[in-house]
Amino acid sequence: MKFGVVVFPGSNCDADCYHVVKEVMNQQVEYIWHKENTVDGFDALILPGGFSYGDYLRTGSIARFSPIMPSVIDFADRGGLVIGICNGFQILLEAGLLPGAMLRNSSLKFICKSVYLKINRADTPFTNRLKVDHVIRIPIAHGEGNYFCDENTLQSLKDNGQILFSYCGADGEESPEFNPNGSLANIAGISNLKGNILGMMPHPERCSEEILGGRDGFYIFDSMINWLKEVGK
Amino acid sequence: MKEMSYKEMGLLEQEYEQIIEILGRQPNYLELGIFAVMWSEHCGYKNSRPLLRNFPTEGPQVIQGPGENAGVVDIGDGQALVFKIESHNHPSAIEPYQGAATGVGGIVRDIFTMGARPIASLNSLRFGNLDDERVKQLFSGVVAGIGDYGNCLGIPTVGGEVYFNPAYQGNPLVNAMCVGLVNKEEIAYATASETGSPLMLVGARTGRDGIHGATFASEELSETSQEKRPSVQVGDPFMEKLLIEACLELIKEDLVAGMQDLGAAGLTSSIAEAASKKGRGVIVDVSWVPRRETGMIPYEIMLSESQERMLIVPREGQEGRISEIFDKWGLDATVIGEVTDDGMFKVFEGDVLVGAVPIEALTEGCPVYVREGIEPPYYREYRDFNIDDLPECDAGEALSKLLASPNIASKKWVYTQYDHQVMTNSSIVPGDADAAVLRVKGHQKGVALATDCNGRMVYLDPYQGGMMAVCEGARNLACVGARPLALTNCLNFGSPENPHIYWQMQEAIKGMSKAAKVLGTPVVSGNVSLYNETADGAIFPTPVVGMVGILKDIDQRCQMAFQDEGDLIVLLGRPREELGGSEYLFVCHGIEKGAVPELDLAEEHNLIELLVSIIEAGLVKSCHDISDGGLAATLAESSIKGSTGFNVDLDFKGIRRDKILFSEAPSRAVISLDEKDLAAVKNASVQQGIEISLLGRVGGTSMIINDQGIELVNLAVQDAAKTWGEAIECHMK
Amino acid sequence: MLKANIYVTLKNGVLDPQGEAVKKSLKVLDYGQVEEVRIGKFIEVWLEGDDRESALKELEEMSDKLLANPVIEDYRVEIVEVN
Amino acid sequence: MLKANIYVTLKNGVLDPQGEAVKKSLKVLDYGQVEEVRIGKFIEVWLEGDDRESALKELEEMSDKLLANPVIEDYRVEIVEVN
Ligand SMILES: Nc1ncnc2c1ncn2[C@@H]1O[C@H](COP(=O)(O)OP(=O)(O)O)[C@@H](O)[C@H]1O
Ligand SMILES: [Mg+2]
Repeated sequence: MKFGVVVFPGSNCDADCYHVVKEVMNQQVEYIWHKENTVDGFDALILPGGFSYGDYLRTGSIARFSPIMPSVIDFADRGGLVIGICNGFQILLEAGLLPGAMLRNSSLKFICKSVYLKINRADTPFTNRLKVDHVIRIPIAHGEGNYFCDENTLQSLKDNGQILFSYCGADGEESPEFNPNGSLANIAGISNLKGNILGMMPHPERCSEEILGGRDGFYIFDSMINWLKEVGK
Repeated sequence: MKEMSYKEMGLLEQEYEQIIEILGRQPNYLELGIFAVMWSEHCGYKNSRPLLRNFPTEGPQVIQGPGENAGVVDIGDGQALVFKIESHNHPSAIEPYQGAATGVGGIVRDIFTMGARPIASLNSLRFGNLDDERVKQLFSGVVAGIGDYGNCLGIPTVGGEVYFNPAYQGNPLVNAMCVGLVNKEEIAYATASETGSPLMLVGARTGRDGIHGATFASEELSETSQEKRPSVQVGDPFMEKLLIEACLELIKEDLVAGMQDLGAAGLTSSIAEAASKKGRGVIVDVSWVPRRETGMIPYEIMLSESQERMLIVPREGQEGRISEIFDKWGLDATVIGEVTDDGMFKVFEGDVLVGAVPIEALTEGCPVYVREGIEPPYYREYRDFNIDDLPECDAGEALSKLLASPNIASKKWVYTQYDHQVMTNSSIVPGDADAAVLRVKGHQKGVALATDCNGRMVYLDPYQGGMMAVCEGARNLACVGARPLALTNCLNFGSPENPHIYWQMQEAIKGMSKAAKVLGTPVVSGNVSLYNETADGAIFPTPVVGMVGILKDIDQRCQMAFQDEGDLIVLLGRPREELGGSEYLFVCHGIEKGAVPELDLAEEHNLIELLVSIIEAGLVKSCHDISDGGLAATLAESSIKGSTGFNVDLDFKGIRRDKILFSEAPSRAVISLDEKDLAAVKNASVQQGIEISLLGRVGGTSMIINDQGIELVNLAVQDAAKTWGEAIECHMK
Repeated sequence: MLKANIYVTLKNGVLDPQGEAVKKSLKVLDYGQVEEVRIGKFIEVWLEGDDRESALKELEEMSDKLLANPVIEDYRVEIVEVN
Repeated sequence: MLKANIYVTLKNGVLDPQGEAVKKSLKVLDYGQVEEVRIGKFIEVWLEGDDRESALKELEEMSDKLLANPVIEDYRVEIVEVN
C-alpha cells in the first residue's frame, strides 16, 4: 500500500505526515512534488498542512492551480482516497473537491491548541476504526478554519452525513462554547458525497504517538489503511 | 533622498577622522555609509567587545563558539545543535508586527546559514504596563508578528517569556531565539571563500527597506525615531521558507563553499563577512543586484536591509547545479561579484568604481571603547532598603494577586497564537513545564530549551542578577530532567556611554560569566542590544539567557503538574526568606527594591545535579523551580496544572510568613513523588548536600497552606485556575 | 500600459469577523455613529497593452479563477488608467 | 445614513509579498501581460447621520488611528452614498 504526500511550496506538515505513515503506520510513502503531473501508483493521497504560497490572497487559492492538481482531482474522481489536513483542506475547498470556503477564525487570531471532536460516522474510509459519538482529542493550528457554506449546502452536508467531525466539549457537548474558530455548525471535517475525500482542520499526524501526548489521530490513518485493505483493493 | 552627515549616521568625529586616515582621503557618501554601518554597535560591538571576552566559551561539547552566525554544540550520535538569540527591539517599537516578524526571520536565517534545519523558536519579550493602550497594541502586534512568521515557516515556537514592567514602557524588548539540528559533517561556515569564487545573491529583490537599520538600532528611541519610519522592513515568510528548503538542499549536496545571510547592514556586512579570511578582498557590481524599486543608487543598494536574502559562495563549478535547485524552488540566484586577493572591498556600478575600502578596516579595524563603569547611587540605596518596615499582607489575598499579575499568570494568550507542535517533536509544550522538550526522531534522547532573565533582579544587583539569569536557565532545564549544555544570550541595556549603565553591563556580564563557568555551560553565541532607552530613562538591564540541554532518556521527562492524590510534596533547597526584588513586593507593596537574594553557585550546581539524577531515575512525578512569586506561586502553578489541590504545612519558625511564601531566592525546586520513593530521593539529596523538606501532600480541590496547623491560605483550585488562566486575556479584551 | 482596480467584497450574508471586530473597536474609540463595517480587498493590477476591452475580459477571467472565491466573494473590475 | 469607501494601500516602496505571489501565479496561469499586482484593503463603512463634511473628517481620523497602519500604509476616503 503506498501513500503519496503532495508537497506544495510552503507546505510544512509534509514531513510530519510522511513520518507517521512510514514510521508509525509502517506503510510505504513518497513525496509528490507539486510540479509532477501524475499520481499513478499511489493508493491514497495526503494534502498536508502548512502555508502553501504563504497563504497569500486566500488560503489554498494559489496551490490549487499547481500542475499536480488535475491528477489529484482525477484520482479523486476515480474514487481514490484523498485526505486534506488543515491547509490541505483549504486547498480541497478552493479546488472545488469539497463544498464551502474558509473564513478567518472568529477571534481573528491563529489558534494552536488541542480540541475535542465528536465522531459522527464510523462507516467511512477515514473513521472505520472509531466509534460514532466517540470523542477524540486532537490539536488544531490555524488562522483560517472558520468553515462557511450557504444554507442549502449545509443542509445537504447534514442530510448526506458528510460532516464527519464536529468540535465539541470533553463529554461530547456540541455548543458554540466549544467552537474554536466560528465554524458553521461546529464543522471540523467534511467528506464529499461519495465519501472518498476528507477535509479536516485538526491535525491527526500530531497525535498519533504517545510521546506527543495522545494517539487519537492514529485511528484516522489506521482507518484509511484498514479500508484500503478490506474494500479498496 | 536627503544626504545624511556622518553624525546622523551615528559616527563620532574622531571616528570620521580615523576613516580619513585609513583611506588617505575623504570618504565618498557610499564609503561613509559602509563604515557607519560596519562600525555601529550592532555590527561592530565597539562598546561591548571587551566585556564579552569575560564569557567562558569553551568546553568539550562546544563545536563552535561565538564568532560564526550561531553557536554549535555536540549532542552525540554525530549530531549537533545550532542556536542563537537576537534582538529586534527598535524595529518592534516602531512597527510591532513587522518588527517582530522580521526579527524571527533574521534569527532563523542565522541558523540555516550554518547548514542546520531549524527545529524550534523561542522568544523573550518585555513590555510596559499592560493597562496602557499603546502597550497592548505593541504586545498584540509583536505576538501576532512572531506567530505569523514562525507559523508560516513551520518552525514550532516552543517557549519563551513575557514580562511587563514600567521600565519597558517606551522601549519594549523583542528577543528571538532559534535552534537548529545538524549532522556534524554538514555544518556550514561563512568564511570559506577562495580567490576567484563568485558571489551569488539569492532570495528577495532589493528595495529601499531598512537603510541604516543597524545604525538606528544603535541609538536611543526618540521623537525622531518615528520619522525614520520609512526604513520599516516587511517580512515575507513564504520567501524565507523557500530559502530554507533550497539552502538546505545545497548543503546536502555539498555545493557551497560559504553561505551567509543578509541581516543588519545588508549586502555590506554579509560580503565583508564572506571575504573576511585574511587577505581576501571582494568586488561587487551593484548593477547586477536585482532590485524591486527604480532609481536606487549604490549607497542604497549596499545598505538596504531588505529581508529574505542570502549570499552564496559556490564550490568551484557548482553554479549550474545551484541554479537548478533554486529554480526548482522558484528562486532567482544572481552572480553579483567575486572574491579577490587584494584585501579591498570594491563596489562597482557597471564599469565605474564607486567605492573602495580595505576590508580589515571594516571588521577588525572597528574602533573599540573600553569605558569605565561607575556604580549608580540607586544601587546601595535600594540594596539597603529595609523590608521589615513594610506591613505583612494577608497570605491568601497576596497569592491571588500574584496569580493575577501578568508576570506570573498563564501565558496561554501568547503561546496559543504560536504553532508549537508542527514538526511533531514537541514532547513538552509551552505552559506544561519550566522548559520545552523536543524529541530527536530515531533517538532516545531529547532536547530541552528555555529562556530566562529577571530584569528587576539584574537592575537591583547586576552581578547577582546576571548569575541568577544563567542559573534559572540551567535550573529550568534540570526541572524537566535535562542536563544543561551551553547558552546563548542577548544583552539588552541602555546607553553604554552612560557610566552607570556601563557598570550594569560590566557587572551583569561578570556574574553571568562566573555562573556559566561553575555550571559548565559555556556561552556559544549571543547578541548585544544597547541604547534601549527613551527620554524617561533606560530599561532594566536585561541580559536574556537562552539555554539548551539534553535529556538522556526522553521517556523520563518531567512536567510541573501535580499527578496523583496522596503524592508527597517536597522542597529541594533551603527554606529562604529574602524578599528583595520579588514580584510580591511589586504587586502588593508597589516597591521594586531590596537586597537581591544571595546565590551560591556550588549549591545551584548541586541542585541541578540532584534534579537531573532523580528525574533520570524516574523518582519524580512533578517538578517546578521556585522563581517569580516564590514558593507559594510554585505550589499553586503545579496545582492548577494538575487540576488537583494540595495541603502543606510549613515551618515558619516565627519568621514573617510573607517572606517564606514569596521569597524568590534561587536554587530551589518543588517536586512531588510517590511515598515509596522518598527514601531514595532523600538519599540522593544528602549525597548532593541539598536540604530537603517534606511540605505536605497532593490532593483535594483546594490549595491549603498551614503554619503549624493554622490555616494561612485556602483557595479553591478552580478559582485560582481561572484567575491565573485568564488574567492576560482579560487585559487584552 | 493599463491599470485596473479590482474590488473584492464578501457576499451578502457571509460573516465578516474582521469587519465586526473593527466596528467594535471603532465604537470603543467613540465613533458611535458607525453602523457597519465590511472589509474586502482592493487589488491593483498593471497590465501591458492598451486594449481596454480585451483587458477587461481577461481581468474578469483572472478574478473568477483566482482573485475572488465565488463561494464567498463578489468582485468588480474597473479600468482606471490608460497611458 | 452615509456610506464610505476607504482604500488602504501599501506605501510606495513597501514590499508586498502577497502581490508578488499573486503576480507570479497569474503569470503561471498564462496572463503574461500582468506587470505588477499590489493588494490593499477595501473597507466599506456605513454611518448614521448625513453631514458629509464631518463624516469625512471622522473617517480620516478613524483611518489614521485604526483602519490603516500609517507606518506602511496610505489610505483614501471617499463618501459614496447619502440617503
Ligand atoms: N514569549 C513566549 N513564547 C512562547 N512561550 C512562552 C512565552 N512566554 C511564556 N511562554 C511559555 O509559558 C510558560 C510560562 O512562562 P513563564 O511564566 O515565563 O515561565 P517560567 O517562570 O518558568 O520562566 C513557559 O512554558 C514558557 O515557555
Ligand atoms: Mg522557571
